[in-house]
Amino acid sequence: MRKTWTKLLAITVVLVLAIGVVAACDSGEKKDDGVTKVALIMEGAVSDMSWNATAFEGLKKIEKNGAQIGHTENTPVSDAAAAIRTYADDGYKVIFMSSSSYQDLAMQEAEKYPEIQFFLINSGVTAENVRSFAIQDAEQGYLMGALAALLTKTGTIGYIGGLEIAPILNGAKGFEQGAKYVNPDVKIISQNTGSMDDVNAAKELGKAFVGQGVDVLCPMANQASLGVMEAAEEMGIMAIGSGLNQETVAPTAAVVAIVKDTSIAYEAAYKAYQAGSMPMEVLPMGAAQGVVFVGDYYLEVDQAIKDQIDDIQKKLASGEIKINLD
Amino acid sequence: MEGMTIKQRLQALLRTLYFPIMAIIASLLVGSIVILFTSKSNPFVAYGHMFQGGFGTKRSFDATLTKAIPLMFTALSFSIAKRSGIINLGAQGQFTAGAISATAVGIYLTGLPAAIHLPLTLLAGFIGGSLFGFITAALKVKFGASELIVTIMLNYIAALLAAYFVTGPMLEQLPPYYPQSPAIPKTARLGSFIPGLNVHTGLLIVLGGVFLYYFYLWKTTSGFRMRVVGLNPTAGEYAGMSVARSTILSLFLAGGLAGLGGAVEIIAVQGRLMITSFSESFGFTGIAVALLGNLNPLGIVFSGILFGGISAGSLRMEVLTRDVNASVAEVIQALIILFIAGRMMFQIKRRRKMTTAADPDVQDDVLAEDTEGADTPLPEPAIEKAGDQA
Amino acid sequence: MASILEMKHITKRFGPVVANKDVSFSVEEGEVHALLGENGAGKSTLMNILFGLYEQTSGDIYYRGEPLNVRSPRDAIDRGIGMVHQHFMLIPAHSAIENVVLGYGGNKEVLDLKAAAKRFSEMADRYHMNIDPWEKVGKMSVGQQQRLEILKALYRDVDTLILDEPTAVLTPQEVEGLFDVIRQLIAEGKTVIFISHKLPEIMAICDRCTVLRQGEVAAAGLEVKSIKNLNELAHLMVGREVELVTAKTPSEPGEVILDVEDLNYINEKGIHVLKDVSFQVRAGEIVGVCGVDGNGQSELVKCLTGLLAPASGRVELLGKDVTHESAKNILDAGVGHIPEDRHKMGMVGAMNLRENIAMVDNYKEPYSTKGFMHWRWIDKHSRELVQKFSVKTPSIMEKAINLSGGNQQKMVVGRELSRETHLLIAVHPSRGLDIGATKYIQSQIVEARDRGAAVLMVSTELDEILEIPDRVLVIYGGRILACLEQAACSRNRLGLLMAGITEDDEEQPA
Amino acid sequence: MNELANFLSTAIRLATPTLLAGLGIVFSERAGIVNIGTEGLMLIGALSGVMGSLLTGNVWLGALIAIIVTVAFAAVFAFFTVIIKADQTVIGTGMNLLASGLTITVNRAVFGANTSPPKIDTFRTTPIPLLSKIPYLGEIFFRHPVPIYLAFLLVPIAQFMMFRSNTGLKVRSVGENPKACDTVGINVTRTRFLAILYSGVMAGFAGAFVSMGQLSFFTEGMIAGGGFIALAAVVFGNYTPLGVMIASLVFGASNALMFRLQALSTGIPSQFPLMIPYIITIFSLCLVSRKSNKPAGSAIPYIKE
Repeated sequence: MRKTWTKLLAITVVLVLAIGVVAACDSGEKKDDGVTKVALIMEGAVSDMSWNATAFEGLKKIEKNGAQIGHTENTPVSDAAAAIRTYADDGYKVIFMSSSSYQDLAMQEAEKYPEIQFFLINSGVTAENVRSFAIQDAEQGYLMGALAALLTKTGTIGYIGGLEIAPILNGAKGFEQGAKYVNPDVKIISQNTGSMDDVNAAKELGKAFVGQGVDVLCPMANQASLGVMEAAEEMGIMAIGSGLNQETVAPTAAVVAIVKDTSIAYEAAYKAYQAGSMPMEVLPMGAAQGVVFVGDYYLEVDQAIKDQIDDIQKKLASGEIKINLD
Repeated sequence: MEGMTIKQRLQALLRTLYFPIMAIIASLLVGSIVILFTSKSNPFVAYGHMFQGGFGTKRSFDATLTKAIPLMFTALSFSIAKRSGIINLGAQGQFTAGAISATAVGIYLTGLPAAIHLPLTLLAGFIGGSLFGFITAALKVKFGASELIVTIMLNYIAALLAAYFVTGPMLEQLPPYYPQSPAIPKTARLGSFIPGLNVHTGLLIVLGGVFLYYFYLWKTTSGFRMRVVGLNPTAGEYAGMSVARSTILSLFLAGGLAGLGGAVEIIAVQGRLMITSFSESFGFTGIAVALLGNLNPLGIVFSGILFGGISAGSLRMEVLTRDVNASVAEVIQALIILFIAGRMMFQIKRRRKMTTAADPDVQDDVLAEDTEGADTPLPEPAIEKAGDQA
Repeated sequence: MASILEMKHITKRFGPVVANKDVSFSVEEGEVHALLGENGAGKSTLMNILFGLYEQTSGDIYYRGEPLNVRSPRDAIDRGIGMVHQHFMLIPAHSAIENVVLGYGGNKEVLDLKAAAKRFSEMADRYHMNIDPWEKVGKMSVGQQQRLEILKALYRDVDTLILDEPTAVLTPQEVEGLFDVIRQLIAEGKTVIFISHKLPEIMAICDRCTVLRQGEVAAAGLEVKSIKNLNELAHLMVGREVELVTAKTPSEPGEVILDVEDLNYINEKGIHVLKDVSFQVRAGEIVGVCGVDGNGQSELVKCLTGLLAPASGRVELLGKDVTHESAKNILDAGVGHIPEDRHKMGMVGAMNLRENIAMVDNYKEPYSTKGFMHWRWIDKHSRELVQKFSVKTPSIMEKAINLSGGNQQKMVVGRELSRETHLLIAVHPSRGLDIGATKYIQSQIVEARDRGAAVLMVSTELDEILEIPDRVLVIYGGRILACLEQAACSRNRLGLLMAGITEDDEEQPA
Repeated sequence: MNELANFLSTAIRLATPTLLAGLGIVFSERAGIVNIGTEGLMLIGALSGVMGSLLTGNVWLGALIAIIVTVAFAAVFAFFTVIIKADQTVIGTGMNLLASGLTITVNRAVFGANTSPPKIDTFRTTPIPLLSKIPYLGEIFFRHPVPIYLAFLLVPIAQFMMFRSNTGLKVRSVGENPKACDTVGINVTRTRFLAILYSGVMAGFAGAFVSMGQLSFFTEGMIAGGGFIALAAVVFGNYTPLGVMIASLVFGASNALMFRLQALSTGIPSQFPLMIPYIITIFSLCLVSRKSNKPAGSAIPYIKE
C-alpha cells in the first residue's frame, strides 16, 4: 500500500513540475517590437567550418543590419516544415534555408505563409514569396582546378568531395573544367568520401591520392576538408583551401583558399529584400557578386600564376567563361 | 479486468506508469544539469518551450504526430524482433532500404492510377526493408553471425546504397543535377487526411501496423509461437517450433515495418529520395520509443508521440532560448533509454516473487530465468486483457 | 569432542517465503554429519548461508567457538570451510588446473600453473583420484568433475567440507569410491557435512544426522547408529505417513507403439553418443531407461522427439517411419513429452499458465482455427487442467515462474497427459520434487499406461526405476546394455550395469 | 614497392584505433559484457582529449583527461549493466545516443560555431632512431606517432594478462560462469565493473588518438562507426588480444585498400569501395561465429541472491 502512495506522490510531483514548466513558458511570450526577425535553417552543423559556418556568418552580418536573428542547425528535411512553422509562429519575417534538399518542402510551406519571405540557397525555383540564389560552387571549383593545374609539378591533381550533394558535385565539374582550361593534359583524380563528418576518411583518401602522384589537393567537404588539408601537410605537398581558415591545419601546405564566402550572398539577399528589389529569377552568387574569390596567398607563388588566376576570376565574373554543368 | 474496483484499477494504472514516469523525470532532471552547464538559459524555461513546441498548440501537436509516425514504424520494427528474441539495431538501414525501393516504384511505375500505384509503392517499401531484415536473419541462422553487428554494418551499407542511387541510376536528369531522385508523382503520394493539418495518412497506416502487431502476436498461432520462441527458444523447439523460422519471420517483418516507414516518410513528407533523406537517426530513436513503450502496442503509440514531441519541441526550444542546442533533446532521449532499461533502480522495495512453496533452489533458478529468458519481464498489454475478457 | 560448527536460530526469508525457520545445527569435529531432508526442505539454503552465498535474515554462526561472519565464500574458505555444490561450479571452457586455482587466495598475479598442477597431482594421488590437470573440464565425465570439485576444495586446505547431494549423479560403485574418500578425510581429522535425502547412504557413511522438514529442524544430531528403523527416519523427514509404493497392476502390453532400430547419433564434437540403440515400447507398458546422467539418455530422447537428427537407424511410431520427421510432426503423431528440464524446455516462465498450456498444441483445433487462437476455449481447458492435476495457482493468468517447482511440473505433466497421446516420454519426471508430488506424478504416469498409452520413462533414481517401469533398459556409454523385466531388477544388478559392468565382466573383473 | 610500404603503413595507422579500443573490449567481452556503447565512449574520448590538450597544452595530459572522462562514462554503463543489471545492448545503444547528443552540446558550448579549429598539441610522428632507417620496414613499422607503437606493444602484454595472470583468469571465468566464480569467493560484480572501466580506458585513449593522433581537432560524429568495427574485431579475433590485432590489421588494410581503390579513379561509383570495410566485417563474422570462444555468460546479467 505504501508503494502506491509513493508512486502517487511521485506522479503528483511530475504534474506540479509540468504545470510549472507550462507557466514558465507562458511568461516569455513574444511581443512585436518592429524589428525584422530573420531565421536560418541549416541541414548541417554550424561548427562545420565551411558551408554552414559561413551561412551563420551571413546571418550575423544580417543581425548587424538591425535584424533579430534565429537559427536551427542539424535540421533534417523531415523537420524543416516544423522549423518553418515554429519561426512563423514566432513572428519571423524572413527565412533562409541553406540546402537544396529543402526545396520541395519550402515551396509547400511558403504557400501557407505568404507574409514570410523565403530565401532558398542553391535551389532552382522561385515563387511570389520565394527567392532562390545559387551559390556558384562550380566557379569555386573552376578556380581551384585552374590554380592546381598551374601549380602542379607532377601533372596530377586531386579533388576530394564530401557527401554527394549538389555543391560538391558541381564543384567537381568546375574543378575539372578549370584544370583543363589552363592545361588540357593535366591528370585529375576526383572522388567523394560520402561524408562531411568523416574527417579521417578524407585525410586517408588524400594520402592515397598522393600515392597516385597527386601533388596539389583540393577539398570541398565542409569540415571533412580539414582532413584533406592535414593530409597535404603531412605528405608535404600543396593544398588549396575551400573555406575560411582551413590553412590553420596546414601551415606549410596551404597555398591559398579559394573562398566561397556565402555570408556575402546572405547579406546581399537581405539588403535586396529590405530594398524591395528582388528579381524573380534565380540569383547567381559567384565571382560576379564577390561571393567566390581568391583569398590571400599564404605561400610564395609566381606572380604569373597569380595574374592568370586573377584573369580567370574576372572572366568568370564577366561571364566570359561559362561552366558546363551537364 | 472484470470485478476490479476503481482503486484497483488506479493501482494497476499507477503500476504501469510508474517506471516510465520516473524515467522521464530523471531524464529531465539530468538534462537540466546539462542545460545549466552548457547555456545561460533556465532549464525549466527551455523545457517549457520544448513542451509548448511539442504539445502546446494544435499546430505543434500536428508536427509532433508527423514526427512520431516514422518513429512508431521503427519502434514496431525493434519490438517485433525483440519479441522473437532478436535485437534489431538495423531499423535505420531497413528504413533506408524501404525508402529506396518505394522511390523506385514511385518514379518508374508511372501511369498507373493511384489506387494501384500507391499500394504498390508501399508494398515495395515493405519488401525493400524486409529484404534487409532477411539478410540479417539468413546470416544469423546459417552462420550464427551476431545480428547486433550485422545490422549495424547494414545500416552503413544502406546509407551508401541510397547515396549511390540518388547520384547514379535515380539521379533526376534536370540541371543543375541535384543528387536526388525525380519527384514522386501524385499517384504514389500520401496526403493529409485532416484538412488544415499536415499529419498525413501515414498515421493511419502506422496505427494499423500497431493493431496488426498486437493482433498478430496475441491472437494468431504464428505470433504466439514467435513469442514463445522469443522468451525461451529451448522450450519453443521442444514444442515443435522452429527457432530459425521465427528468426527469419520476425526479422522479415521487422525489416518490412521499418521499410514501410521509410516508404511513408518519402512519399508523405519528403516527396523524393535525397542524399540527405536519412540524416536523422529514425532507427535508434525508434529503439528508445519501443523500450519506453515496453514493446507494448499502446505503449509504442504513446511513447512515439512523446518522442515525436521532444523532437518537434526541441526545435522551438533551440529557436526561443537561442543558446540551448537541439541536441539536448537527443541527450534527454538517450537518458530515457538508460533510465527505462535500468528501471530497477527506481524500485523502492525489492519485489519478490510470490511463491507458493518454499523451494529456494527452484526460486533461485526462476529468478535467473526471469532475467535471462526475458530480460524485460513484460507485463501483458492492457488491451489484450481487455480484448480477451470481452 | 567439541563442536566445530554451531549454527544458532538461523532464519532465512526470501520475500514472503521462509526457507529456514529458527534452525539450529551443530557439527562436531571429525564426524560425518548428515543433513537430511526432502527437496525444498531448506538444506541447501542453510549450507549456502554457512558458505556465504546467502545472508541469513537472523541467527548466528560460530565456527571453532568464534563467531563466523561470512560475507562471501572467500571468507568461508579462509576460515577452512569448503563446499561441493549439487550443480558443479566448474567452468567447462577451462582446464582442470585453471578451475582449481581460480579465486585461490594464494595466487600470485602471474600464475604459476605448473607448480599448481604439481601440488594438485600430489593431492589427487593421495586420495586415489586420477585427474589430468591440463584436461578441459568440458571433456570430463560427471564422476571426474565431482572428484575435481572435491580436490578444488581440498586444494584450499579446508578442514570442513560440505557435500551437497554428492551421490545424485554417481553410480552405486562410484558412490562407494566417494565414501572411501570421505573416510580418508575423516581419518585425516577433517569434518564432513553430507547433504542427502537418501536414507541408505546416510546409514552407510554418517555418524550423526540432523533432519530438516519444511525449513524447520525435525530432529537434531541423531546418532545414526542408534536408529533402528528406516521408516522412523523417513517419517521424520516427510512428517506424514507416505505411501512409499505407487499402486500398480501388472501390465498388459498391446501392439508395438515405438520401435527403435539401430539408432546412432554423433554429436557436433564428433563424439559417438548413441550406439546401435534398439528397443520397442508397446501400448500399455512402461519401459524405464536407467543410467547415470550423461550416458546418452538425453540424446536418445531428443532423437526420438525430432530435436536431434540421428546419424543412422530407424524410429517407427505406430508403424510409421518418423526418423527424420520434425519435432512438430512427431508431437502431432501422438507423442507426449515431459522434458528433462522443465525450466529450460518444458515451459516459458514469463508466460502465464494458459499460454504454457497452449504451447504444444496451439496450432490445432480447438486451440485455434486457421491460425487464430481460441483463448476462450483455452481458458476453459486450462481451468479444468489446473483443477484435475491440482496445480496450486491463484489463476490461470499467473505467470509460470511464480509457481513452485512441483506445481510447474504438475502443469507440464498435466499438459502432456491431457493431449491425445499414444506414446508418453517422461524424462526425470520427479526430479526436484518432494515425495508427495513425486508420488502423484508417478501415479498419473501409471494411469496413462492403464489407459493404453506406451510410456518411456527416463530416470536416474534407482528407487523410481525399481518401482514404476514394467521393463527396464540400462543405458551406458550410449549403448543399451540390458533389457530386464521388472522382476529381474535389483539395486545391485542395476548398479553394476549402470557402471557399465555386464555379467560377463563380473566373472573376469578387468 | 614504395607504394606497398605506404599501403602497409596506412593499414597499420588505420588499424590502431580499432586495436586500441579492441584491446579494451576483449577484456570486457571475456567478462561477459557486450558493450555496443564503445562507439559513444570513443566519441567522448575524442572530444575530451581535444579539450584536455587545449586546456593543458600537452597532448599526453589531454589523453589522460580523455581517459578519465571516458572512464566516468564507462562507469555509468557499468552501473546500469552490472549493478542495475539492465540489458547491455539497450544501455549501450543509449550510451551512443547520449554521447552523440552530449558531444554536440558540449562542443558547441566550449568551442562555439567557429570557422577554424583551435590549435592544440597533438601526437606527432616519432620515428624510432635507427629502426626507422631500415628500408621499407622502417617506413612501414617505425615512422608513426607513439600511440601506435604503444598499441602494438600492448598486444603481447594483454595476451599474457589474459591467459597467464590471475586477473585474466578471473576475467575469463566471470564471463563463462559467474556463479562458479561466486562460490570460490570472486566478486563477480567488481570484476565485471573493473573490466568495463578498463575497456573505457582503452576506448578513451582510442578516441583521443582519433582526434589527436590521426587528426588534430574534434568534429561531431567523427568516430563514424569505429566503435562498432572494434566490437566486430573482437568477435572476428575470437576474443583474444592477438586475434584482435590480426582482425584490426585486416580492417585497417581493407580501409587502406578502399582509399587506394578510390584514388585509382576506376570509374566505380565511390559508394562501392566505401562498403568494403562493412562487407568484410559481416563476412568475417560469418566466418568465425560458429567456432567461437564467445564466453558462455555473454550479455547475461549475473543476479546473485
